[in-house]
Amino acid sequence: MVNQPSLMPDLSVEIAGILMKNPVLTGSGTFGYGEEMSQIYDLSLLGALTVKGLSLRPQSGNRPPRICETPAGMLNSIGLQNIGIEAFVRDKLPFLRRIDTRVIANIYGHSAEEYAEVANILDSANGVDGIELNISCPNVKKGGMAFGTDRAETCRVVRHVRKATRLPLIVKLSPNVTDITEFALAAEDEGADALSLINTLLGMAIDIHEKRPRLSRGVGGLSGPAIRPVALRMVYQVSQVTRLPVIGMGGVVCAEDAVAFLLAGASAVSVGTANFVDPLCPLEIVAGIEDYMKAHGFSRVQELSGALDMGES
Amino acid sequence: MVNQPSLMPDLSVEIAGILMKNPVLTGSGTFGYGEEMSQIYDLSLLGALTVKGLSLRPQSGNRPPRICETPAGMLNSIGLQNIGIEAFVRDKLPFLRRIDTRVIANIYGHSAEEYAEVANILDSANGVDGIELNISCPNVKKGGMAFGTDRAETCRVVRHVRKATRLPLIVKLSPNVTDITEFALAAEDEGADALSLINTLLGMAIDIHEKRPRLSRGVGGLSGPAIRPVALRMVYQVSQVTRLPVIGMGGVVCAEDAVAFLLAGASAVSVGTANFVDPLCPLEIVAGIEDYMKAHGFSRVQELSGALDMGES
Amino acid sequence: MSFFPIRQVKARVTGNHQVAEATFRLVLSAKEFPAAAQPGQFIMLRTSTTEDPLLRRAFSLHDRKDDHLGILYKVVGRGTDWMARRRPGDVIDLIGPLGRGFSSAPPLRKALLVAGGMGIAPFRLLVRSLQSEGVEILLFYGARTAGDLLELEEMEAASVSLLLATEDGSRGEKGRVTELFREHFRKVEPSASFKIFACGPQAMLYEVARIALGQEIACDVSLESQMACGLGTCMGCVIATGSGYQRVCREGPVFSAQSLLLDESAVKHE
Amino acid sequence: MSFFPIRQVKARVTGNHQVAEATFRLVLSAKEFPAAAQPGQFIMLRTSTTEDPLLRRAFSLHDRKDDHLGILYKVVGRGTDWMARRRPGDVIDLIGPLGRGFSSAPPLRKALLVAGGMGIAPFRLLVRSLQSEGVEILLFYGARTAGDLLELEEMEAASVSLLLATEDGSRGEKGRVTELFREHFRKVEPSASFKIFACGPQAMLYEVARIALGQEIACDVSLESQMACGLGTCMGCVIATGSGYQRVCREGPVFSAQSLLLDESAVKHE
Ligand SMILES: Cc1cc2nc3c(=O)[nH]c(=O)nc-3n(C[C@H](O)[C@H](O)[C@H](O)COP(=O)(O)OP(=O)(O)OC[C@H]3O[C@@H](n4cnc5c(N)ncnc54)[C@H](O)[C@@H]3O)c2cc1C
Ligand SMILES: Cc1cc2nc3c(=O)[nH]c(=O)nc-3n(C[C@H](O)[C@H](O)[C@H](O)COP(=O)(O)OP(=O)(O)OC[C@H]3O[C@@H](n4cnc5c(N)ncnc54)[C@H](O)[C@@H]3O)c2cc1C
Ligand SMILES: Cc1cc2nc3c(=O)[nH]c(=O)nc-3n(C[C@H](O)[C@H](O)[C@H](O)COP(=O)(O)O)c2cc1C
Ligand SMILES: Cc1cc2nc3c(=O)[nH]c(=O)nc-3n(C[C@H](O)[C@H](O)[C@H](O)COP(=O)(O)O)c2cc1C
Ligand code: FES
Ligand code: FES
Repeated sequence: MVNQPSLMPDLSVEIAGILMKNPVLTGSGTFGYGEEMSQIYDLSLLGALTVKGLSLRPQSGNRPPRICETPAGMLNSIGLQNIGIEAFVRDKLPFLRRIDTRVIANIYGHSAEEYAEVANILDSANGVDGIELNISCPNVKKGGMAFGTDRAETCRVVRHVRKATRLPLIVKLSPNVTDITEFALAAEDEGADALSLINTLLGMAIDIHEKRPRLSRGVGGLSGPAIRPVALRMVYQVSQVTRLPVIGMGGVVCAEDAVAFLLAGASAVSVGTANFVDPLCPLEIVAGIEDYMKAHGFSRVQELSGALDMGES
Repeated sequence: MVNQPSLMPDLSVEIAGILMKNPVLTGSGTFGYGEEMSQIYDLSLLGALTVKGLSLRPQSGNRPPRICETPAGMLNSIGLQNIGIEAFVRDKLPFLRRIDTRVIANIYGHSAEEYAEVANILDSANGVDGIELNISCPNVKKGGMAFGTDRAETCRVVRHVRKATRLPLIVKLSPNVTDITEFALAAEDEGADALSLINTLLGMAIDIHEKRPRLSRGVGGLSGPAIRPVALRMVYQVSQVTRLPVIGMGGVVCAEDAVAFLLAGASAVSVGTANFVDPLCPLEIVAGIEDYMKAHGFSRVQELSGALDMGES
Repeated sequence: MSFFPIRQVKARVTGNHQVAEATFRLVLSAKEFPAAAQPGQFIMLRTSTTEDPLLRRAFSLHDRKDDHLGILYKVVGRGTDWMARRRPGDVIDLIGPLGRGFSSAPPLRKALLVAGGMGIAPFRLLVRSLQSEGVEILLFYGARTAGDLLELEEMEAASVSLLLATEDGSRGEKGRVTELFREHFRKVEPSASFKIFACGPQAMLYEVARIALGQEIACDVSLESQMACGLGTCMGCVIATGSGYQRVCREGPVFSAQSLLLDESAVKHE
Repeated sequence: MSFFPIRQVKARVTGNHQVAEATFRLVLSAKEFPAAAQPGQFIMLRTSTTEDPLLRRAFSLHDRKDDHLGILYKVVGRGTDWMARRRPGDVIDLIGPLGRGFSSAPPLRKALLVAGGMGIAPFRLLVRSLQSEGVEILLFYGARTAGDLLELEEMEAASVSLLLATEDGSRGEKGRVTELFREHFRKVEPSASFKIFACGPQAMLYEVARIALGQEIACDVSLESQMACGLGTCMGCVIATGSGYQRVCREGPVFSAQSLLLDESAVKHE
């Protein structure tokens, strides 16, 4: 492919060996198992879709209320309610196989060994293009964020999973840490193929009339436009220190946001909360990135990644 | 005072030995040196006001642009532009002395020794009721946040300042850490009289047309309603582990927010970014807290602090 | 469970009239909205053009006629306040129809509708559908005060028998509609060709469900829940059922009384 | 530096008319707004009733008559879009008057006004004030295209001499207003009783300031900057001056050419 501005910019990206037709993914937990959204648009228009976090056994999740709106964002404490890896492979994967897009399975375990077991099952399940390791969920009591906020635990989980699967391995980082670059480097050292960030920020909301937290679990994960500045900063920081491709997420609602993440160093972006606000927004983002590339003379979307001018200081 | 619901609730609080007529303060860096705001309303209606961060020598701050709007919030990288402690004592304090409210001096240094020196100057300057130690500013290259995201450094700074002043000492914590309770306990151990939290979250915004960060320094501090859920969570967490009074801040824009922080465990709240949106909002918050207390049968504002029902889980 | 096509539609406001205190009837022209929408289904409405409020709001389908659809709503916060300020010609973005509506499989002879407050909203469509099937309809309807009782003329015009209750006694029986409803079975013998349809606050619905189970009458209740997506993807809106937490937006909002876990601890406190 | 009383006012919209492409003139009734407002001062307008957008927006005082004040504005984003949708009767929250306006101390015989684009906004009040002092006024005014040249009739009616430039040559000289302005001094001898007043994009203002310094004519430029508070408390809006970073909202928005640091590195890139 010639590296000069063309009329039809090339939006395809390869991340962790997964070739995607465009750099727009959907975020785990905001897109169900894909099926639900297929009633609204043609999923093959996406670069990839990420399914809801899967665990070894079905999980019932937290007691409601599980969500509440916050300024330009929302809190959730779903607690990873999911049908379990076996039911996923049996009941959901057949549908996903028929769609011409990439499927990323977000997984979660109560121990490094359990993570590895889930990964191992997916390794032999035809139809999954990559694994996203959720070590950053703030909504489960044991594990979850605990793995992603402790460097040694992060290393242990990634190491175990790396041994259990040959699938491309994406590690999803927690923003609830002092220095996210440490965790990025830890995942890289242990053999991750890509990083995705950020998961939700730990937050809380209170119903002052009931004098009770708005979520039954007290705390939950903050997502949406509100967290975009934090996400963008972390994507920038991580991109500076790692050679791994980064999937940027956190408050992406339009093409302008997506381009900002790419400029900051991401190779692709993931749309989460915005799917609730405007289901068609991933498609508008794809179109908007293309328009931006045309207007600014980019021929390949990779050229955007890290094309940020940081000025003098 | 009898502890039964009265028609006129008692809004006064004592924090770190500072008696305030109500639990509503203004946040450092959002209220200048007080003077500017006195053209808009009578500052004696505030529980206390906190002045812009002061350093030993005048500081010119960062190159503009220094601020930009973000979803339900803003980023700033002022870089602690200030007139220096001597000019403050000489030119600003005389005005503040004439106002019947409490004055808290927010201070900042490039080293533990410099912090101590500033504190020591204030110790003998009549008119300052308390010192707020800013170890959490994300907008200066050396020091600032570095002190507040490293436990040992936090201890060192607090220890030095504690020795240098007999004024009530409030330590302002950074939210950009994995576990804020560690820092709360560190400050408590070293002799802090109160804690205030949160300072801004480190964030970034990008101008995609210029392919440049919107702030000249690249990153800045995120404030405003967007960060309220994170702030509320941290105030709750810190209140659970410390016996020190907590001044809660981060996205407080109305009485409902203020009450939420009090219920989460704060003894008072500080209004920051909201001063820009609606200068009169601290006064509305005072009135709104009073209304809430009447409606819910609280006679003293301290009763609100931590009156949260966390339910079963 | 049958799924109908879901559409995202830019609908045009054709009417937005106040019908009671803080209560409005919004009429939208939405050609592309699927005609197959069922009573009890709902839509997710974008109640701003900015990020405040951010999330969509859920509303029962109140009416559906030709190219128009209607919503009966109460102003309770920022989203509904925005709605109340829409004028004819304005555009509102909505997604629907969503969820599973009321099911009225024959042989159904008599329908007992129970509504609390705004719970009356989905009953206009339900009444129309039941009547086309020749079902006899009784409506038990409770509200805080007389002014909050909506749709009374419409229901009378549709020869629905009304049994009213208000908490302040300003109209009908003084007290709660559930008491009125419970009272009814002192006089009337339940039958297998009866069915109960209820919509209102959760505590009321669970009470109705318990009565229904006691009388062994089939019963559908339409629940509310905090929703983010309305599409079944976020798992935010679940309710405790015999087969685990189920999505109000997908498996519901209408659930059969039998399927729900009715013990007190499952009831959302309000 | 003299400070005038600052008021937070709920003003009522009495007019909001489009005057050019994406450009409107807003007229507000604001009795409590201080009459003492000076040309070049500005107000901070709340451009929503929600948290999106959150911060206030700055606008020059364009007009001030009896109980009314006027704003001339261009729709460039969310805040100004909200403004364009206001109708007579709507209420807008504003704070002002703010900052330091133009200073026209006598003996001033001739005023050279230089405006770029929307930079014309504060000149209506300035012209009125200069004329009351009997000062002769020349206006150098540049814009992208003829349609963007605003207030021409008003200026002519006030017998201001106009020298126009457009980038596309559709009206007046083809090129930038700064070229036109520089050209002027090839013909006219500067004098100590002249003063320059300029408002427009920063690069233009700095160019005008350099010309003024070269010709040794007193010169006031009115700057813009990203603002959060407008009150001098946040230190967000500063500009580089000979005495350090100064607040555009407090020491400005009008600065004397001499006080600014005019080297290229101090100029905001746009
Ligand atoms: C399936 C379904 C159907 C509904 N049908 C109708 C209807 O036909 N007519 C009608 O008036 N209302 C209906 N509602 C409720 C309606 O969604 C809420 O009143 C609305 O979301 C409030 O938005 P707001 O921004 O005005 O209030 P907010 O400012 O968001 O909140 C104000 C108050 O309403 C509560 N609230 C917010 N969202 C919801 C919600 N989704 N469900 C319940 N309470 C909520 C809040 O806790 C708060 O106490 C329905 C809800 C659901 C889930
Ligand atoms: C002292 C002062 C006086 C002004 N007087 C006028 C006036 O009389 N008429 C007028 O039309 N405009 C005036 N402006 C500019 C006006 O404030 C901005 O156009 C407005 O804030 C844009 O808001 P928005 O929400 O529509 O745009 P946004 O969505 O916030 O931004 C759209 C674009 O405008 C830029 N922008 C945003 N805020 C500002 C700002 N404060 N200054 C400069 N650029 C900005 C953004 O970078 C972006 O490129 C003045 C600005 C200042 C500081
Ligand atoms: C309702 C909800 C459920 C989520 N569930 C998961 C999950 O199962 N696994 C995971 O890794 N992230 C999960 N996330 C996090 C998102 O994938 C994403 O990282 C985060 O929301 C930030 O992106 P956003 O601001 O675009 O939503 C969830 C987010 C939301 C809002
Ligand atoms: C423009 C600006 C300047 C600030 N300057 C300081 C400062 O000098 N010292 C400090 O401790 N905090 C400073 N802060 C942080 C605030 O005091 C407050 O902790 C933070 O903004 C969160 O509160 P808010 O969301 O209500 O603004 C600044 C915040 C802003 C927005
Ligand atoms: S609202 Fe998202 S699953 Fe029901
Ligand atoms: S805008 Fe805040 S100091 Fe000028």
